[in-house]
Amino acid sequence: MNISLSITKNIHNWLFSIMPEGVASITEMVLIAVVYLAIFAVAGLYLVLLERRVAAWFQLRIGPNRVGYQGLLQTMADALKLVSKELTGTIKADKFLYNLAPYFVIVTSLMALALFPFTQEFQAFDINIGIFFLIAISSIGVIGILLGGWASNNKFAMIGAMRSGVQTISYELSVGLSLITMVLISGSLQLSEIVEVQKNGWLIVQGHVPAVIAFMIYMIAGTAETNRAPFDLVEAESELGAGFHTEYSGMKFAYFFLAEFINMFIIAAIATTIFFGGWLSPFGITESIPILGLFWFLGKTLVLIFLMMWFRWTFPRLRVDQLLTLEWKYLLPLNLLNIVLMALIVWLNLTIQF
Amino acid sequence: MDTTTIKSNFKSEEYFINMGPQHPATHGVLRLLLTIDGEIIKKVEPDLGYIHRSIEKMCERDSYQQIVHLTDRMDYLSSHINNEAVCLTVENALQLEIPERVKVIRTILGELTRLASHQLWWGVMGMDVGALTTYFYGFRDRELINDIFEETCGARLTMNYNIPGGLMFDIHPNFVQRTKDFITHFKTKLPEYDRLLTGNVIFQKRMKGVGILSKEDAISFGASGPVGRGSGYSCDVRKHHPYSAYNQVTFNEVLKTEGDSLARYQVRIEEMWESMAIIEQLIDNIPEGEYKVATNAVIKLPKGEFYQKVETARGELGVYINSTGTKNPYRLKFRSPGFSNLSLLNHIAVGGKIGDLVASMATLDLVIPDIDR
Amino acid sequence: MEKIIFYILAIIIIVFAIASVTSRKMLRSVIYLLFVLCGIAGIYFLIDYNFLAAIQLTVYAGGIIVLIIFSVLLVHHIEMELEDIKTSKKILVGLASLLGLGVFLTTIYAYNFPVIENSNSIDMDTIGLGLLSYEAGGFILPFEVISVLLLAAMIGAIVIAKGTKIATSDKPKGKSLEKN
Amino acid sequence: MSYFGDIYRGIKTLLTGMSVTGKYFLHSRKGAITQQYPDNRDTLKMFDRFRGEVVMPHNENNEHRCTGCQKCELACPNGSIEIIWDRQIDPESGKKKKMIDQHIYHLGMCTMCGLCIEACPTDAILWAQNFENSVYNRAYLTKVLNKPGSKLMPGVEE
Repeated sequence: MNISLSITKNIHNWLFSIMPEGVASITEMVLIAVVYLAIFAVAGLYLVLLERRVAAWFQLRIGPNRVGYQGLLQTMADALKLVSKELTGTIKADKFLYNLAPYFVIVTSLMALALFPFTQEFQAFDINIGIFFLIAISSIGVIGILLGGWASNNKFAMIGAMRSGVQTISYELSVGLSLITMVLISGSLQLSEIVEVQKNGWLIVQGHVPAVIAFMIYMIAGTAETNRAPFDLVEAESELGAGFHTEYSGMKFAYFFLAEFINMFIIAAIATTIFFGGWLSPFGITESIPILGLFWFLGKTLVLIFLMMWFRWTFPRLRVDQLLTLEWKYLLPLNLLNIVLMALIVWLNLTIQF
Repeated sequence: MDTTTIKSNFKSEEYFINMGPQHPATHGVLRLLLTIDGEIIKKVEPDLGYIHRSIEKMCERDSYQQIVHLTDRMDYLSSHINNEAVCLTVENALQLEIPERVKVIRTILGELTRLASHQLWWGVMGMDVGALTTYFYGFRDRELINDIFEETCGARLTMNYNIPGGLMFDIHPNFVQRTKDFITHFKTKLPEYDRLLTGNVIFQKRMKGVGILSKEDAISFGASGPVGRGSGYSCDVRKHHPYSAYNQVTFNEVLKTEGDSLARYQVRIEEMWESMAIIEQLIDNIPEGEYKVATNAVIKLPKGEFYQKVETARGELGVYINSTGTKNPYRLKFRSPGFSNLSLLNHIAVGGKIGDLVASMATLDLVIPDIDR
Repeated sequence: MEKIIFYILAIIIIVFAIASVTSRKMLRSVIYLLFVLCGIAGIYFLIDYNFLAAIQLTVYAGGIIVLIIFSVLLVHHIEMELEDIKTSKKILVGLASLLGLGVFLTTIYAYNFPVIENSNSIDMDTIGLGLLSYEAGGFILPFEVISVLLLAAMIGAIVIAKGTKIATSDKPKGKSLEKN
Repeated sequence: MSYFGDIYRGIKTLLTGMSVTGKYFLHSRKGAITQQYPDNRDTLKMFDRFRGEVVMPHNENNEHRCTGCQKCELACPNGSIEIIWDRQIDPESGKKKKMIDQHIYHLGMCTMCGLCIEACPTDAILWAQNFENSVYNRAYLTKVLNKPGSKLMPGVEE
């Protein structure tokens, strides 16, 4: 196995120095799993809180501010409540698939999380086909939604699942193509290498016009991938009640809920890594302090997440046929055009590099 | 392969789905039985009666003063106008001469009610098509109107401020100033409604050409209010049969000929401007005088049938009283706008998608207690 | 270590493959099939064919399985179960499977697979150039043939979709709407 | 060309919408309309005319103004007022007079229409501005408005 575990080399070396090799690698894997699960839980819960606060500020409200200082423990309390709640289900549901569905969603988003170079050495799985692997993983996540909607034996959930299938199959194209546009500049699929390339300027600057178009398309398609408004047809609370997770309760619902927010984080993190230089600081101002890379990475990601929240709390929802019109009539042709444009720019060496 | 064999090979199956009685889009306990083919709606059957309280029957038991407060509970978003309708009917039957002051105050309060109702509708409309923020902006402005009501009438929703013969008590001294403040505030906020929602390309695409109702159908279904006017049917009772102080003010009847959801939406938005114009004309010159004329403690209507219609925020509300000369009506019937507007839902929703149904139902502005009574 | 992982994956593949064909609920067998495909992807990862593994996940797990699930959702009700197959058919299929297994095993044991050291993974550039190369060992011909096949499939899909559309617009409901 | 024009106009309207919400986001502190309800109990003041519940004010001598004329009971559309009365000998005049024993008010049935207060000829009952009317038992919603041992205020005639 050649998985490069570059997550803090010091700990790696230390572990291997005090233990036999087999034990050390297993210990390391367990440690990494725990770290990522912790990241997952904390990021998920605090993104929920952030969403609620941001929504409140957009809507002239104050938002949760009772539990803990400024409501910081609110989502923790919610999670506790959800854990203690009864897990209900419909009588004629396909119990096996019904219970399996949330794990599909949550496992895929957890797997995708492992790929990101949070900072120079903080990356669990630096695979050489990084972006491609991300696309592959994200295409599996939709199976959970399809299964959940079908297996709960509820017509509203079923309609939600069908919409989700249509939506994800269509918008995966745009996500993939807009990322491929950027791969044309970076010349690599490996995420760490893509960040390295951007030391000469972030890709959105290097690729200027087509890169900006690719970014816009990516953000639209990414929002659709995560099933968030204005593309939240899968849930569409005014049409379908709660869509595919109508029949889910307690922790199983929470898995869907958390996965939605982690997916949002992942979409923003991909955009950060590919368009905005990942953990690189602007103009290399903090290059001497590598740990600040984490700050820059999270900062950029949060800005993009805020953008997605801004979309959500401003726009009305699209109808299902308009969703497809947008993808097949507007995003896809523009995307293909954009790839040609980008190829021309890379070929003629018109990129901007510092 | 010709189309017939394809058709038989890919035969789709229709299925039923219950939208409601507990559903976010029905805004109350309305149950819609939908027959759906995929996402396409084949048939919409409204199922009523979930909050029927037999208000009309209760009216036969009550005295004429008591009837008024029951109308608060019908269309609770235009409760003031409902009260006014009953009071006008009773006053007409008694041939009471109502002071000018009462007429003007009733008109102002009626228009404020219309504004509040439309603001709430706008917020909910946005929410139905997925823009949740509009709800709070609509409510923020409505809150100011509710304050005006609460200060003058004592309640925010079910005011019961009108009584046969005038008003229960005089307006609060702050009333005029508060109303003026509200008008200046809302004049800056209403354009924001347009910028946030009306102009939005997604919203336009969702509404344009959706739920089309022709003028002929509007008339034959008995549509009234903004629903009728969105189809070009001139049906504003304030214009055609002016009551209270509507003959003293100049305002336009907003008419759109498209007949789609967007037209109904725009009618309401423009009506808000008209309502503000009406209030502005009246607020500075509320005539002095009595706030009510004395009636008997027990009102007995002369024998006969009496009918009065008014324009609520949803359309034409008619009050029919059949009196036998006693202190209770023999029969009382409300012609509520929501009921006729609901009846055309099947007509405008068939062939659309579920999202279209929700959007066009929102433009009908249904209030379920008004339909069920 | 790698051996253990291989055997775990192999067991997963075998168990779920059997479950997939024996399950009487259609969607469940699709999901078992998904697990089989994921297990195969895992084996590709194990031997460092990352690209192939990702292709396996994208095309089979993410693409084909999603499409199959989608079509199952369209036609299949939750209470439906596939009917039991006749014993004679079962025996026939078992014999065919045994025959296939025999052919595979004889081939595998007869051929002497040389063990080579390829711990370095293949570059993306090499794959990309290989796909578009028309020299010896290039893949341009199969690549193009597949694209033609996909085009044909898409045209077929459009014909089917258009056909249903014509069929629905014939109905009187649509006409009465247009009139209004 | 209208294809690109549509895209341009579409994006423009979307940005316009975002500018509205964005403006409120930046001014969210000032514009917040939420009331911090249980915290602001001390400063929260209802309007004078607010109809919270019907009360019967008593003066310091435990006297009220209700003569027991039952006009409120008649005016109430829901039967939420019941007056239990008796003819007792008035200690001042020595004549038999209608006196209330209990003025029962069913808050649970009241629709706050205000007709009883309009009907009252002696202003014996008034609106209170209390709006926290929830209780744990429905029986608590039935209230006796006159205090125990209270008497009619002298000088109040029907």
